[in-house]
Amino acid sequence: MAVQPAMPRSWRRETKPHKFCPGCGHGIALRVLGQAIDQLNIQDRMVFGCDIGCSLLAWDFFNVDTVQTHHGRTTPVIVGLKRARPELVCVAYMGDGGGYAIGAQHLVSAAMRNDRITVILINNTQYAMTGGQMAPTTLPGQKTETSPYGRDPDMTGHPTQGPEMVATITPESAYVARGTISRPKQLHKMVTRALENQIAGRGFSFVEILATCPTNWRTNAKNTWKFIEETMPTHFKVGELKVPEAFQAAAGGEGARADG
Amino acid sequence: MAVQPAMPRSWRRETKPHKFCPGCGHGIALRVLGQAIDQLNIQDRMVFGCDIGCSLLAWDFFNVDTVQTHHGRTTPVIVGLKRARPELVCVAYMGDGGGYAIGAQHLVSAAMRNDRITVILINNTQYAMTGGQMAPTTLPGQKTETSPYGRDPDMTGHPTQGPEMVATITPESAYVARGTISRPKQLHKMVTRALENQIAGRGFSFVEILATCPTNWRTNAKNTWKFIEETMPTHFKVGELKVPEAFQAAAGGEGARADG
Amino acid sequence: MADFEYQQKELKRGTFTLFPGLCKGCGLCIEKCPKKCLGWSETLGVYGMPAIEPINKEDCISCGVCSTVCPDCAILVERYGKEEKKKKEEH
Amino acid sequence: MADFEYQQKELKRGTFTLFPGLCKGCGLCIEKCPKKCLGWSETLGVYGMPAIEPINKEDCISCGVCSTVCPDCAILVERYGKEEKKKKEEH
Amino acid sequence: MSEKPITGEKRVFMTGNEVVAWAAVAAQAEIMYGYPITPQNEIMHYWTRLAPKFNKTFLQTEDELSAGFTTIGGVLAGKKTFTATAGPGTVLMQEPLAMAEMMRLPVVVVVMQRGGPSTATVIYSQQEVTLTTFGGNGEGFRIVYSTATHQDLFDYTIKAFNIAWKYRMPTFVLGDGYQAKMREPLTMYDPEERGVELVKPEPYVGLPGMPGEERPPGHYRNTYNTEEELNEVVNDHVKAYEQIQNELPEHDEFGTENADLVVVAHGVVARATKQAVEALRAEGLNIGYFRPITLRPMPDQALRAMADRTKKILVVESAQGQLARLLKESLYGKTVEIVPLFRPGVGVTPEEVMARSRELVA
Amino acid sequence: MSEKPITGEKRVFMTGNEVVAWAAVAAQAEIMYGYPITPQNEIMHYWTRLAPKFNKTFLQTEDELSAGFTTIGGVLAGKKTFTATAGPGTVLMQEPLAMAEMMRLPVVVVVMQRGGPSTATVIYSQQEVTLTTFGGNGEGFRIVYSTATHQDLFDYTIKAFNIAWKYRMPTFVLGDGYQAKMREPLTMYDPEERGVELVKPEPYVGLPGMPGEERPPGHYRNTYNTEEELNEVVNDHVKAYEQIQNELPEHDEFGTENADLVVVAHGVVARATKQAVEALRAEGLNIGYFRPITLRPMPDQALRAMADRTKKILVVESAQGQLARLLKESLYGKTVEIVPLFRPGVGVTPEEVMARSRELVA
Amino acid sequence: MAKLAKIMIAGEGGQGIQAVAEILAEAAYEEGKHVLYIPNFGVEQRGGVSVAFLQIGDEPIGSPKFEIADIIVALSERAVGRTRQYVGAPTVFVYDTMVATGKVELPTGAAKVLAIPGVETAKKELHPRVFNVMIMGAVIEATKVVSPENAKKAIEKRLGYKFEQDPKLRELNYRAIERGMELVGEVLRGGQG
Amino acid sequence: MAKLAKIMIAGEGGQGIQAVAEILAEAAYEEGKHVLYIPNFGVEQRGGVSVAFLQIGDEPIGSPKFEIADIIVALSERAVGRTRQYVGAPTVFVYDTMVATGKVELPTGAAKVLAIPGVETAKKELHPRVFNVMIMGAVIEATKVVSPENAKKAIEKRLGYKFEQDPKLRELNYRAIERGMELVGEVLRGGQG
Ligand SMILES: Cc1ncc(C[n+]2csc(CCOP(=O)(O)OP(=O)(O)O)c2C)c(N)n1
Ligand SMILES: Cc1ncc(C[n+]2csc(CCOP(=O)(O)OP(=O)(O)O)c2C)c(N)n1
Ligand code: SF4
Ligand code: SF4
Ligand code: SF4
Ligand code: SF4
Ligand code: SF4
Ligand code: SF4
Ligand SMILES: [Mg+2]
Ligand SMILES: [Mg+2]
Repeated sequence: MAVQPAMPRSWRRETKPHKFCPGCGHGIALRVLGQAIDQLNIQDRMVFGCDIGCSLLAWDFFNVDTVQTHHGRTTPVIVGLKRARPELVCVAYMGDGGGYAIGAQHLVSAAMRNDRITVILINNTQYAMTGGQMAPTTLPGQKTETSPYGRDPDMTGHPTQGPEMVATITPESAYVARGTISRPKQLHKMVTRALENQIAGRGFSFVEILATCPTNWRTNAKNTWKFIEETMPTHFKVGELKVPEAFQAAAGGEGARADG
Repeated sequence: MAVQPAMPRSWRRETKPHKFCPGCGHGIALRVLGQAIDQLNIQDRMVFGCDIGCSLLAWDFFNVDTVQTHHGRTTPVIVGLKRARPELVCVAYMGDGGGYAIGAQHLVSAAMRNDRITVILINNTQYAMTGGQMAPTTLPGQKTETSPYGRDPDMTGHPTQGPEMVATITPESAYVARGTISRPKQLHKMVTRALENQIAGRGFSFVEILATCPTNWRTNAKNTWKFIEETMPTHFKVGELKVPEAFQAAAGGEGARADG
Repeated sequence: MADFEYQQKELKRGTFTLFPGLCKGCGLCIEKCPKKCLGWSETLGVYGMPAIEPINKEDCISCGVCSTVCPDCAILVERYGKEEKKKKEEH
Repeated sequence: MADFEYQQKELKRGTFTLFPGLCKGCGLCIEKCPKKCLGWSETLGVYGMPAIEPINKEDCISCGVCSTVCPDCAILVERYGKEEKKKKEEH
Repeated sequence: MSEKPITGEKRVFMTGNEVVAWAAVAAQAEIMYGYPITPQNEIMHYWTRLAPKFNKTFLQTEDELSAGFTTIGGVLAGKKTFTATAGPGTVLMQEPLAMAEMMRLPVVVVVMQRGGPSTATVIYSQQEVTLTTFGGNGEGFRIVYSTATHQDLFDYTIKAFNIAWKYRMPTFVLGDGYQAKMREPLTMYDPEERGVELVKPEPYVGLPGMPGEERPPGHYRNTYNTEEELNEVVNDHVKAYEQIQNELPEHDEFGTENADLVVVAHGVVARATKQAVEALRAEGLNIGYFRPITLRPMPDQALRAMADRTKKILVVESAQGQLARLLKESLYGKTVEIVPLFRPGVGVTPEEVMARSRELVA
Repeated sequence: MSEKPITGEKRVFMTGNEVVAWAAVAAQAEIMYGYPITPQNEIMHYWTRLAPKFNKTFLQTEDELSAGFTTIGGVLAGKKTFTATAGPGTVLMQEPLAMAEMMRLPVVVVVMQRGGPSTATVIYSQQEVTLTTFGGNGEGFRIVYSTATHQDLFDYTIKAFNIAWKYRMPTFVLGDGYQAKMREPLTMYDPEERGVELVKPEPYVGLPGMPGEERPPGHYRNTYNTEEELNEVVNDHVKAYEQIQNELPEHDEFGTENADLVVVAHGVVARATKQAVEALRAEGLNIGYFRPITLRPMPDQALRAMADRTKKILVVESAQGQLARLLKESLYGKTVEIVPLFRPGVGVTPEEVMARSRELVA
Repeated sequence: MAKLAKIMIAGEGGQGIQAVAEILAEAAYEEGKHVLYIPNFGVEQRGGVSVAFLQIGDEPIGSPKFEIADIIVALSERAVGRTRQYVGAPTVFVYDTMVATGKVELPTGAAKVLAIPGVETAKKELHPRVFNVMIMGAVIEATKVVSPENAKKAIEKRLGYKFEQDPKLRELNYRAIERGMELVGEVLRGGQG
Repeated sequence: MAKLAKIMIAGEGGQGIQAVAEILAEAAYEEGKHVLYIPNFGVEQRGGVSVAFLQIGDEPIGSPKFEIADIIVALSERAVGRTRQYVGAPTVFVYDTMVATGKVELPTGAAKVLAIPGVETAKKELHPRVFNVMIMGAVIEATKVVSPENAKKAIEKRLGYKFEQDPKLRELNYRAIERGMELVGEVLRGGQG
């Protein structure tokens, strides 16, 4: 075999290049997820659910059983599936619009019930697929198609602190973190833990991922990095918010090191 | 005029006795609200929105413009109204099912946007109007029609900590409290503040009220009191969770005293 | 708007008024009375169940708790003013 | 499943492989290279935009950052093993 | 659990909601996901009581959207999953059902109609006919059984599971508040003992083997990038439905041969019309009775044949013409007069039907 | 704001979504509440850009349920409030609309149809006809205008506000993805300058005076305790609709007199059919054109008259018979053959219509 | 149509109306009759009048509700108001003497209108708790749709577990049935119809 | 039907296809023509081929999409694949010489199939940035639906603010139009149709 790209085994090569735009953070997030799947060896007992929003472009992304659902409804589909077949490892993958706006009741309800699923939510500060409207995560002053003069927090609120909310409403056995595609190693640890926590039957596992959307941010590569590495973290604190004891015990002093 | 019952002026006497069951906590909650309306002198610039659930029985309760909406949808109706006419004082009155289950996306979104409305939510630990099903607030082990063997928190989660959640996602200018119909004076202060905070244009104002439902609890008067005064507070902490500075400044040392 | 019928009792420290047409017989007041002076009445309340009345009249301190916990505003407790109190005491 | 076409360069510390059929020309790698050794290539990527290539080949330290930030797995960086390193150095 | 919930034939007297719960158990349904709404609540109440005994799963979801989408999740997992709803819940349920239609998923939904529009009443109506037959966005294909008796509720709930899984289409049992809440006798049975084969559910995900290596991965979607792609899929569905369209229709009729009048009604109203027609026939009037059991597909052929041999049709419903609309579509091209007796949101009594029928044949 | 957004007649070239935003401004709409969905997004985009200039209000809500219910809130407050949606959003919008129907609230909704069922495509279809005309639970009464050109979009958006507030009923402008996204010329104008009176909105709440003392309180509900109460309310609505039913229908037709064939289509497809019919008539064929503009109520009288003088009808739609169903109801009792040309989810070209028409008159 | 008894019982929420109808329905079902029972219900859990529609006959029963009842038992003022529309030529209308006939208009045009001192009798002679069982007796006597024996069996089935603990309760219930039958018997014989 | 030009331009997301169509549409509209322009779009923001449907005529325009185009300009391999179904007897099919004709089948049955060295010319003689404006020139020459002057005016309207800052840009754009016209003129004269 000739030299081949270093794609995770669980990626479906026939559908690559994938359908995301140039520079899209979804690609990195899904590489990290793919690596975690490989590492945990769960490709053949996984279900990947993607939402409407750019996440739907991943409907044939993995060599993993995949269901592309409705806008905001991936959480309930995956909850229904997981409860029917608890032996499967079930991931609900969605955008900030799907998770924090139209699907907020599903997210908070699944979190409060401590459903044993893994929710991965892509925070790109707006509705990407529909062309860049305001999202609950849009930053104060940020211009979008529906906040053309900049988001006014007095009228439309401050950016959603999703993981913070989820951490408040879940029990101790839940795992909650916020990662960023600009720190893939740290993100890898978070995604892995979010899967392990589900596999162990412990509880609801949630990772918000700060991700790039050069298309709707209308940024070149330089400003794309600047926005995700400098601007976004001033509103969204990256790190683990809730880590079940089991991890802390197992990891020992590793926590700090893995924070690559 | 002969001796007359001490109903608030804002109550509509023609529709009394009201439609709630014997011993229903809604009656006390609405008396407290009526008194606050009288005291703040806002009867003629108020809109009272009630949900589907037993709160709908209040559709003709007050001599106040009233809109009875859909299950879980009182929040958006009142948000739409308030934004259209900010000079009105707008109350969204709902049950724990309406607020924390089917309407959860509306509640968290209005809270995050810091909409200048007052939400009053009746926590009676179940779906009363439909005959006593489990609610997000049902206590662990509590028997309802859909948890006939007692609520199993492992499968269905722990009771929603609503005010705690709202407090996490609102800015400092929001008012958040949990009262109980068994302490009407304290409740009165909370409801009054929740209205004042709106009137001052400060922020989202939220009061959860622990309330009795002898019909679906299937309790006699003694056990009704016992459940609301002894059992419920072990899961739901009564008190103010978020008080904008303006109140603290104005009230001085009063905080403790008013806690009647 | 029709007035509500009422049953009034003059007690030691004040007047106790019940509006049977509002009383649903829930019993919350009976349980909450610190002096245990309320009980079931012969009169039927609005849903055809017995209404309440002060039975241990002597013990009532006109604290108003019963009326505060009544979800239906069926009880009115009015303490005598100084005037009335005096009058009572004089008798 | 067809193999991806590739352009391979042997650099100081390892092999640098680009798969033009995967490169969308986003430029994220160019910006992130700590040694600023990547630039636009004559080859067109999958969307008809220029792909990238190592231009300051000497500077590349085969750290792999570029491949880690590529959303499309278009870059493969392989460091030489001890054997290969030695061989290289001998030349 | 191998223990059979029902053995032999069993005469019982219960509410319609209880019947549905038992029928679901008899059909070997495994999961119910649902959200409370009157008048269907007791289906959940009975199901939750039966659940531990027969190893069934239940979750009360946060709303009907979730009830529908979790149900889809259960179906994808390969479990016989169902839900039940009514009124505004039926409105919300259209979102998940549209997805099930697009993806050809076998979802069973029991609808116990209540008054509409909006919250309206918690009691009764036949006003969810349009919604249940054609509720989604776009060309959805579904199957709708309208029941009239508790025996129907039992029989057709079992059938709904079989039909749904056989044809991979959302299938509805359309009852109403009266049926839900009333008690009457019926015979329960184990369908397999009666020789009815129960279609086994197939998992869509979580099959054995490494996806992409030992088997193709299941990649299920409801979104297409171009009009043409969608058109192709929809046309496939149209074709599939056309093929089964003739196997599905069911109806009940009598006395329609050269009738002066045929009374058409569905569901619980058909009971009143049947009673009325029988009484009128006993009086010697030449009046027939026709009840569509499937409302989608409608029994077109039988209806058209009936229309050819009758002088007039009286359509009776506890709604404002929702059945009449379906009828007119089925009967397009016929000229027989269709007379309405619409009582939106309230029950219809035999007396009313008799009075109106007498006027029409007088 | 007293500044007129449009003065005089103004020829412009823009997308349909932009037209709707301008028309809403011209109709003196004050508030838009909405949730993004392709292909209606740009209505919001333009509205938010116009908002500060003309002192308009906007909120992007958390979902379509909220968009519909906040819109109801705005209407209750006495403001001309509207929303816009499509596809799965149109499904969700039925819940608030059912409430508006029950309470007779004037709500204006612009629907830009996309492919269905489910998420399907973000582009185009005519598959939301059934949903838009009859989407709620129960007997809801509403008014639906189907537009074909940008001029229509402008004219009927303005009209929708007037009709909604005049009759206190939800009123729809039914467009589609093509109309939303395409650019063509139209003439914008200030309706009042043209002598069109703009109906003033009335507040339902927050009126002057102490409620219960100086005026009765506004007590608005959508729930009733008994079947009979509901029945009375629904019957009132039925009567109200019957009364206005003859004032509302609008249609467009030509060449239907003794035609060998009449091609019926609505919305953007009517453009292709018009083009086709004109071409065929130029060839000397005796073919007519009929376009219902109101889909609810349908132009029954005109349709029935047309059916009486034509030999055949060809119904053309980018859907699988949603218009045909409405037609059959309107034409019940007629025997003229109705031939389908259904292209669910994709556009229809004049060429297709011409080819099929030629076959039918050959 | 074959013999079909259309029965309606109406009262306040607390009066146990639906239990009566359910037990009667159960008894008739056990007798092999065709039975259809449906309670009314609305959004209010307790506020409204509670009404039971019960039909018992020899053939399958059609519509669950009916226009004209054969017998109506109305146990409160509001119940009288609520049931009036179901009164027709064949109707036997029974109401409790406690109903303040001054406040509410009694139906006209019924076959018979009978007042029975149900509430009073239950309170004085038996126990308020078995008021509804007494009413059941009254319905049995007025309609003859089930035998008193089967009614007792149905009660046994429902309350047997309580009777085990307190056999006096059984007796009280049985006496209530009988007393209810007598009440109707008395007024029927001396009826004011 | 009166004279109506059905134009289709297709390319990769970054090639600026929709801007060309919009400017042409604007120019034709300003000339008083009837114009209808609609872009294709799908769920992918960047992935798919970008296609513009443009109709320009003397009478109101019917359907926004059409079956057979009068002229098709396809600027990438995928664009050739995507537009093939719109080729008919009257179609002039123009493609860029960069398209690897080995990888993709060119349409058959068109009136003419022309290759123009657009990408190359833009890169070598002008600037890659004005590639799409050059294509606009090609379309103008092939269809004659608008005059080059009006096209320039439309560009001016759209990019005027940029030209103010950098007048050279204006010239570059104008030259691009002209060069595009020439390219088509050349192949049309020497055409391989
Ligand atoms: C019910 C419904 N409403 C609206 C839409 C339109 N829609 C599709 S994607 C989307 C936004 C997606 O934003 P987000 O969830 O943040 O994902 P992203 O595209 O940013 O990754 C919307 C509103 C829809 N498909 N369904
Ligand atoms: C969309 C919809 N789903 C379900 C219902 C049925 N329903 C009516 S009230 C209610 C529960 C009310 O519970 P809660 O909000 O806690 O209020 P409570 O009656 O306890 O005061 C439900 C589920 C409905 N009316 N609409
Ligand atoms: S629009 Fe943004 S989020 Fe969507 S695929 Fe493109 S870059 Fe990614
Ligand atoms: S059911 Fe419960 S909450 Fe509802 S009115 Fe009765 S007591 Fe109150
Ligand atoms: S006033 Fe106080 S003491 Fe008197 S009856 Fe009421 S609660 Fe009891
Ligand atoms: S609390 Fe009020 S309603 Fe309840 S018994 Fe006492 S007086 Fe009657
Ligand atoms: S391997 Fe490191 S140094 Fe080399 S090109 Fe990539 S990022 Fe730059
Ligand atoms: S990050 Fe990847 S896709 Fe982007 S330019 Fe570099 S190699 Fe190409
Ligand atoms: Mg997003
Ligand atoms: Mg509740």
